[in-house]
Amino acid sequence: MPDPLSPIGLSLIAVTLPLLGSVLSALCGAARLPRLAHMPAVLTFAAAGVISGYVLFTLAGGKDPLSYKAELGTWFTVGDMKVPVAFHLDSLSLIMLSTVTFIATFIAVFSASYMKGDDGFARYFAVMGLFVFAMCLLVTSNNFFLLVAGWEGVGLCSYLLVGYYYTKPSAAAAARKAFLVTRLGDVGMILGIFWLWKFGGYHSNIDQLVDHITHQPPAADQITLCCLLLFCGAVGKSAQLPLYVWLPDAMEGPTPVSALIHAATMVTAGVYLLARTAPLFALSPTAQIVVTIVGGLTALLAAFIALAQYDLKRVLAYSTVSQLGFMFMGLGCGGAIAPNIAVTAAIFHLFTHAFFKALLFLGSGSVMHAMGNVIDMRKFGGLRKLMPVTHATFLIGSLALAGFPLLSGFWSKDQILTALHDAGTGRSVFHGYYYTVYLVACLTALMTAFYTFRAYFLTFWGEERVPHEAHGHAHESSPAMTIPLVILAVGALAIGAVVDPLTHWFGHFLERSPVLHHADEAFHKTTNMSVGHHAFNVTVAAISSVLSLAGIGIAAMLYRKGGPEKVPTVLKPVFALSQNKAYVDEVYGATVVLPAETAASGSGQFDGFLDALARLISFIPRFLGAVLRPLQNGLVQFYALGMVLGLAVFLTVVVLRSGR
Amino acid sequence: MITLWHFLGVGATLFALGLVGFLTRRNLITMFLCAELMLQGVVINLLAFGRFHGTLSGQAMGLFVITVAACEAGLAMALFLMLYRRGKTLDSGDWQQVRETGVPAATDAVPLPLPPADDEPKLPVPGLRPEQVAAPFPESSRA
Amino acid sequence: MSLDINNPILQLILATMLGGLGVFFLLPRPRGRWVAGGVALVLCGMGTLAAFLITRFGQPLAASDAANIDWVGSGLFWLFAAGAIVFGMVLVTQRNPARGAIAFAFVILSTCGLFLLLAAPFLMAATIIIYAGAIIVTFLFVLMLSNVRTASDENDRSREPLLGALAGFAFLGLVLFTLHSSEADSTGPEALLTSIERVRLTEAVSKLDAGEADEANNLVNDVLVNRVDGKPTVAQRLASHDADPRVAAFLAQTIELRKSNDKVFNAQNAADKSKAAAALRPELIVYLGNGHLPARNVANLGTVLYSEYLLAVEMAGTLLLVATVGAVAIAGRRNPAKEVPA
Amino acid sequence: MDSLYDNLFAPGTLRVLLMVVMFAPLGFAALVALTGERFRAARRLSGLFAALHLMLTIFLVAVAAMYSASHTHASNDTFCPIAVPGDSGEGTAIAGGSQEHRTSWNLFMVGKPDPKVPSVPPAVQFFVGLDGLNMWLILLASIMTYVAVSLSWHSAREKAGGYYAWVFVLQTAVTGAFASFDVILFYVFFELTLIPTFFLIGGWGVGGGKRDAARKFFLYTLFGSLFSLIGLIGIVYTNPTFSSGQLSGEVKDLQMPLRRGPVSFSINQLIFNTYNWRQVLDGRAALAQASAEQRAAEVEQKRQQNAADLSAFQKLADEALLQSKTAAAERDRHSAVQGWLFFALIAGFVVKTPLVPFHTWLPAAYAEAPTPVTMLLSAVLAKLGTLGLLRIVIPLCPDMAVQYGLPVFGTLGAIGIVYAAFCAFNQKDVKLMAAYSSVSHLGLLVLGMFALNSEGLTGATLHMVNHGLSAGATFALLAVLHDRYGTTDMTQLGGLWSRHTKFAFFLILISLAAVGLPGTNNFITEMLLIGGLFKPWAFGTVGYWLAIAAASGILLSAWYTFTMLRNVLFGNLKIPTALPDGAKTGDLTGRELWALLLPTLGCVVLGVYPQPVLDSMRHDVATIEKVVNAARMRVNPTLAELEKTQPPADEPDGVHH
Repeated sequence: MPDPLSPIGLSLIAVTLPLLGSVLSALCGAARLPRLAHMPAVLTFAAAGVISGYVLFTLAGGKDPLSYKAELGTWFTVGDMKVPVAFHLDSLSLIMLSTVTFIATFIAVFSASYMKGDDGFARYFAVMGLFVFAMCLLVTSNNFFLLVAGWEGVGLCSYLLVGYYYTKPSAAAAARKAFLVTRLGDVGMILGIFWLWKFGGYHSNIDQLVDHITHQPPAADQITLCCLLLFCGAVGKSAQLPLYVWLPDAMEGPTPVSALIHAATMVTAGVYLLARTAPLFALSPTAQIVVTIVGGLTALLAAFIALAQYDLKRVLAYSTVSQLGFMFMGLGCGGAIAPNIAVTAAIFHLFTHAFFKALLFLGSGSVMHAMGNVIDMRKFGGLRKLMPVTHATFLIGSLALAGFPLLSGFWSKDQILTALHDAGTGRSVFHGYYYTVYLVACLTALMTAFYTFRAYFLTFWGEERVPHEAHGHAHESSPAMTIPLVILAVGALAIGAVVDPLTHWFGHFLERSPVLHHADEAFHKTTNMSVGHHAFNVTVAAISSVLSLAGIGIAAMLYRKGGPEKVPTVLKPVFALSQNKAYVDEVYGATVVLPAETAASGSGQFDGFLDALARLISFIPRFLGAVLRPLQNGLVQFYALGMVLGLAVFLTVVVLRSGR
Repeated sequence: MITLWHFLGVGATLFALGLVGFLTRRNLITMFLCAELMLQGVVINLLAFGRFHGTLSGQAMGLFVITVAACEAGLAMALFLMLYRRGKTLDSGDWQQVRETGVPAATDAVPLPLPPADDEPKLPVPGLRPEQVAAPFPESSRA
Repeated sequence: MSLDINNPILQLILATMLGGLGVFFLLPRPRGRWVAGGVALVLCGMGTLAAFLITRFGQPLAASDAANIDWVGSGLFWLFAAGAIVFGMVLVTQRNPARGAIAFAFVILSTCGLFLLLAAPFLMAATIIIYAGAIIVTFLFVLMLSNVRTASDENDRSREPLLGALAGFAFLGLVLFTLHSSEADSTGPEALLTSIERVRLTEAVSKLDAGEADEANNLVNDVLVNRVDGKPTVAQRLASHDADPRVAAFLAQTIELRKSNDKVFNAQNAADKSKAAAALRPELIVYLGNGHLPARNVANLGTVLYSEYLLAVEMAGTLLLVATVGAVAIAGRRNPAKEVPA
Repeated sequence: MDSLYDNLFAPGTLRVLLMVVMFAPLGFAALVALTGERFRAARRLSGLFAALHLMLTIFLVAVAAMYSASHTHASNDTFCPIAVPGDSGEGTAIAGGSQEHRTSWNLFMVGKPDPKVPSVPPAVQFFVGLDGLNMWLILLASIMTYVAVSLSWHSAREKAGGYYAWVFVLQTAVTGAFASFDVILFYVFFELTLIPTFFLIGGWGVGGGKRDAARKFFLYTLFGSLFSLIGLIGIVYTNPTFSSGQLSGEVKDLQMPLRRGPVSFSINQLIFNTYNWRQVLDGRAALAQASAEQRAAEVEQKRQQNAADLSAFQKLADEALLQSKTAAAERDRHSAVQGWLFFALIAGFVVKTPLVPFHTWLPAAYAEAPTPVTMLLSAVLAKLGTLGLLRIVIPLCPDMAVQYGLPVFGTLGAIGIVYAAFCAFNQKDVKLMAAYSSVSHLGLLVLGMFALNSEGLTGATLHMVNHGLSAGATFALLAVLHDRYGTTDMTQLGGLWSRHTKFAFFLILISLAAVGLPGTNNFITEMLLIGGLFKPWAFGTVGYWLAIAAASGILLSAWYTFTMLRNVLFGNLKIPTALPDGAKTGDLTGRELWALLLPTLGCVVLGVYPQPVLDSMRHDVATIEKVVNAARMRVNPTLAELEKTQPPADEPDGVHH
């Protein structure tokens, strides 16, 4: 048991608090006090946020490796499978922990107002508390199985919150889809964990396992297999290319949920996982390039789909997918430049993205709240006068997302682009691929700026239109909702600049994690390349700025007057393709869902066949009975005849045998 | 020299004849008589063994066999009477209701021969005037 | 197996096949009954059966014994046996049950003759009385019930005639074959004793029955110990053949008999002597392989019945009573077919 | 701890308690049967009885588990049942009495006792006890009977006394089979379960084909278990004993005289004999072969020296070779016989479990049985098959289990996981879906079990309990549903969340347990079972595909379960137009809540803190593992050597993808 006042002890308190909040919220609901259910959640999140922030600030500034570990006993132990309840605290988990609790606090405050009067108010906050707990568990656990527990826990909460409006069939379908698609990835991840467990000397603690593997590395194809399987889990959870389809649908949940789970925290779990296992990935450049390519393709496709969506939340959802793609692109660079640069870039983007994407979602929630739960951009417009605070904060968020120079999104995206550029021009065997991905990333950055501002202009500019569902009560949201917006907007505006380009605090802090240290060592050993440091690349920054401004400019040019939008005839097919989500859902329906369901009904029929086979055996006695039945014809003489014939046969046998 | 084996042979033959009769004949009374025939074969065997072993046990057994046969005869006659009352027949083949469901009843394919045509005219007793004409075929009305 | 007409197996097969076929042809059926052929076949079969019995069991022991052959007994046996079988055949194949019943009466008479030959006069009488009574009753019933003059199912049809005849005669063949083979296993006394020895020993049994133990003792001693008429004793005569297990067994039996005889001879008092003599008698009979019933047959039968078989006699009586009551109860019931509509 | 036990309980208390737990239900059955048609009286009485029984069982199992977790046994020669009635020893510890762990209660003797083998008479014995493998199953049976009795509302409307009486009879039969340590006793209880089940399905079933289903269930499982009986008899008759063989200690003397025939019916003794007999056979064969090789070398040496008396040496060599061949033949004959017995033995158990493709009795029986009885079938009765595999098949035919277990039955299990999951998705009736889901889970259980290492075996042992709890709770919820709507058909039901909040809570929670979400019990055991498949030696035989199939179950179970949840709970309310007479309305009643709380709590507690339960199983799993490890060394000596000499991480025959 660690000292409760040590950093790890405090962190564990911060991890547990949301669980307490969840239980209390549930009890509020059970005790028929649902209106108070938000209090435990908000208070515990805030307390957890304060504690983790306190720990972060007390630990910041040093130079030593930052790593605290604690074991709280045994979960289960059988033979070689020893699963302790092990936690660790290093810069990576501390940053994640702080981000999660900080963002969650404001989203909980926002939700308390947004969800007021809903039937499932207590359920909402109970599940939310559970979610924050599971997320904290995920980022602090030092054991793969415990990590899986958090991982599946956030998946469960996502399921419950996406299906929050359980009477809505679309919500039910989206919830199931989200759970199943992410679980498909989880299968791969679990297999990967087991293979690692096998190759890693039967350690299930992450640090021991990583130590073991980096010191006695298995064959390259084996480690590549393990890494790719782990990446499967990340692909599912972080909505990357084959498995991203659940995330846009998950927008069926309440908007704050989308902000918290499907933008700021849960979907970044995959990025965290890859960062956490960076030393393993460092052993396999092949896995790294796969990560980068998948990220690049995802970013491009999602950005393309986001171009023509009318649903404001969907635009943001696809942009989330796209930004997650950016993070993976950055992570994958670890195979060509130093992992610490790659991971720092990705985590930095994760960090800033959490702020501005949560802000954007909350802003869209605010809009939705005002518009009577309508989110179709064709039905409203010109809201900048009606909702000034929302407009201002949304604008800041959009600028950050678009990578407008000097805002936080600019800095983090720039780090990723720099990493990609360096990788593409470096000595890696895959540098050609990296360079291609770099170009793709630039294109995506342009598209990002465009679709973000398309949404912004369609919503807030042009003539003022309000849907009739709003019943004429369209107005700016209450302070409980706008204050979080403002705070997050400040974060989106400045935090990127404050933590890294100005102070280099973020990079230095993250470097203190032993994970990155190990990863660099492994990278050095594997590729025989020296470990570099992040350096600000002016060219890349300039290109990035130009692209961002160009995107914003094009959007302003086309949509400054607000909707309805006019599409040039030449671009109509492209527009339709984008609007129909590139028909990915349809393709999946035909290639995955339909075959699976056909297989199910085929199995059902085959089961009938098996049953018939089993029944076939029961026909043997029936057949015998049918053959022998005519013998029972009711004639006594016939029976006597049979008796005598039998006796004759019997006697013959006896006589002949005794005669010998 | 007549030995035990001769008697045994005769007994066996009688038994076999009775068996054949019991298996093939359908008149219950005939069947019963055939059964008695089998018993006679057995009794001969018993007596012969007793005789050739110099004991009287064989005769005692024979006596018991005869007793049982008497009981049997009494009961069988009573039963036959009952059956005859029910079905107006002594055919053992008529009692085949105790068969498996679904098994068709055994029927006789070959028709019975017709009674020989009684076409010779029956002349009245000469010298007497016939009182009235009798109904033709009095049996047929019974059947 | 050669086709020797004297081969008993061949005779046996022929007898059963001919008899079976004959009965098959004779069995009543609506059409296709072949009386003449059937009768001929049955007669042939009977002849073959007799030939089998004679060749297998009825051969004279030795040429020197020809004088001792019981011509009268043999003749009567063949007569009664033939009668029983012929009338039995008639019973089985006769269409008219009344005639069958009469044939059965003749079967009874014939078997009663056989009973006499088997020294069972009481049983003969009892059989005639009981069966004749029963037959008369049966006959009455037959007359009463089945005076069907036209063709009828029960009289003019047979159930499975071929299979039935086959089964019955296969059974007969098997039994005869068993007799054939089991007789071969115990040829001892018939073949191994001379007729003079046999006569002496038979006399000894008579003496024992008459209570003359000493006489019997001497007779046995004559055969087993002393040379009778200057001839070798049984043991001496057979000593050279004792490799044959049957002969060896017979010799062992001889020695046992001598021991029993010596016991009688050496008995100290009358009580011991009669006890030993009582033990000697069954041994003698077994040794001869041929029973000899006590003279006062019927009286002894009564003694046996009321001593050894008393319980059985009582039970038989009870059975008769129960059967009578049962028969009355069954026959006295009204016709249920009239009460229950079909 | 010892002194605590000693002070609290006189020696033998637990033995009496075990007998009470086993046979009290029979008494309950008699009393409940007296109530006849009076539904309320029967219901109250049996509820009371079941609750009483549950309390007793919890007490018994808690003490027994603490005992077996805290006591380390000197050797792993056999299972170590405690609380054995008729245990003659007067030891210190309360539960075991003596360390002998055997009974003296003979049911009937077979043959004459051998004076050379003291205290192991050739007798069928009433040998019952608690060990790590069965104590939790006995508790499970008690819990599930309580739940079944509490939830039999609609099912027991008619002839209530008879219904509850049969349920209690079933409990005795199942508990007896779980507790048995004598093969014949086990078999008798095993078959005894068929009778109450037959009457419960045939008499109180819910469908039109209930009689047909009852007959099919009866005949199918009986058909399988008759093979098992043959196998058991064969095992008993081919099992030799050692003239000085005690229940513990090594058998060293290779020339030890042996006595064949029915020497014991005790599973413990049979395992011990099988294990040591095989060692002796191998030892003899090895000795004889060594001697033959030595002789042959001598001959070769003499030949090179052109010795005069070569032929004498040649003769000696020939004799040694002959001896060696005889010894090898004896060993091979033993293997061959064991092979046949293995397949005969396993037949009944795989049908009972059931393993695809021997599962076709299951959908009909599960669908037609009253839902509480389906619950018992799935939660408790299916465990008879798997327990039989663990307790009898694997330890008594270890060589065959190593050779054919994973390639044949593991593969069938893997096929079952995927196939039954697809079948489950195809079902319209939730009950049938749950039935196929059971098949899928048990496929995983069998697959993991045949990995035959401590992870797999422990996982299998615990998964029996876990699956019992989660599947039992699923069917319990369906019974609740059936009481309200008279159907469990998904096409007729929907959106029930808006109407039954508590029901929805429980259904979601149990579904999560069923799909093995972390924090629920099934997660632990699924991880153990899959982990077992990743231990190196298992890979030498069949490859990774089984593990992949096992892992795919994680997705597939979620697929059909969440589809079911979407259909039943989500969306707009949809209920059948015609409700059955006397149907309940509204959310869960207090009685139902209590009944559901037990298994649900079990699911969560076992998911969060399973270690005490795992500890209580450690010794008995180690017993099986020891037997199996010896067999593994025999079957594949090179692999065994590799595992011994090299660290597992550098195991050379790794993945080649």
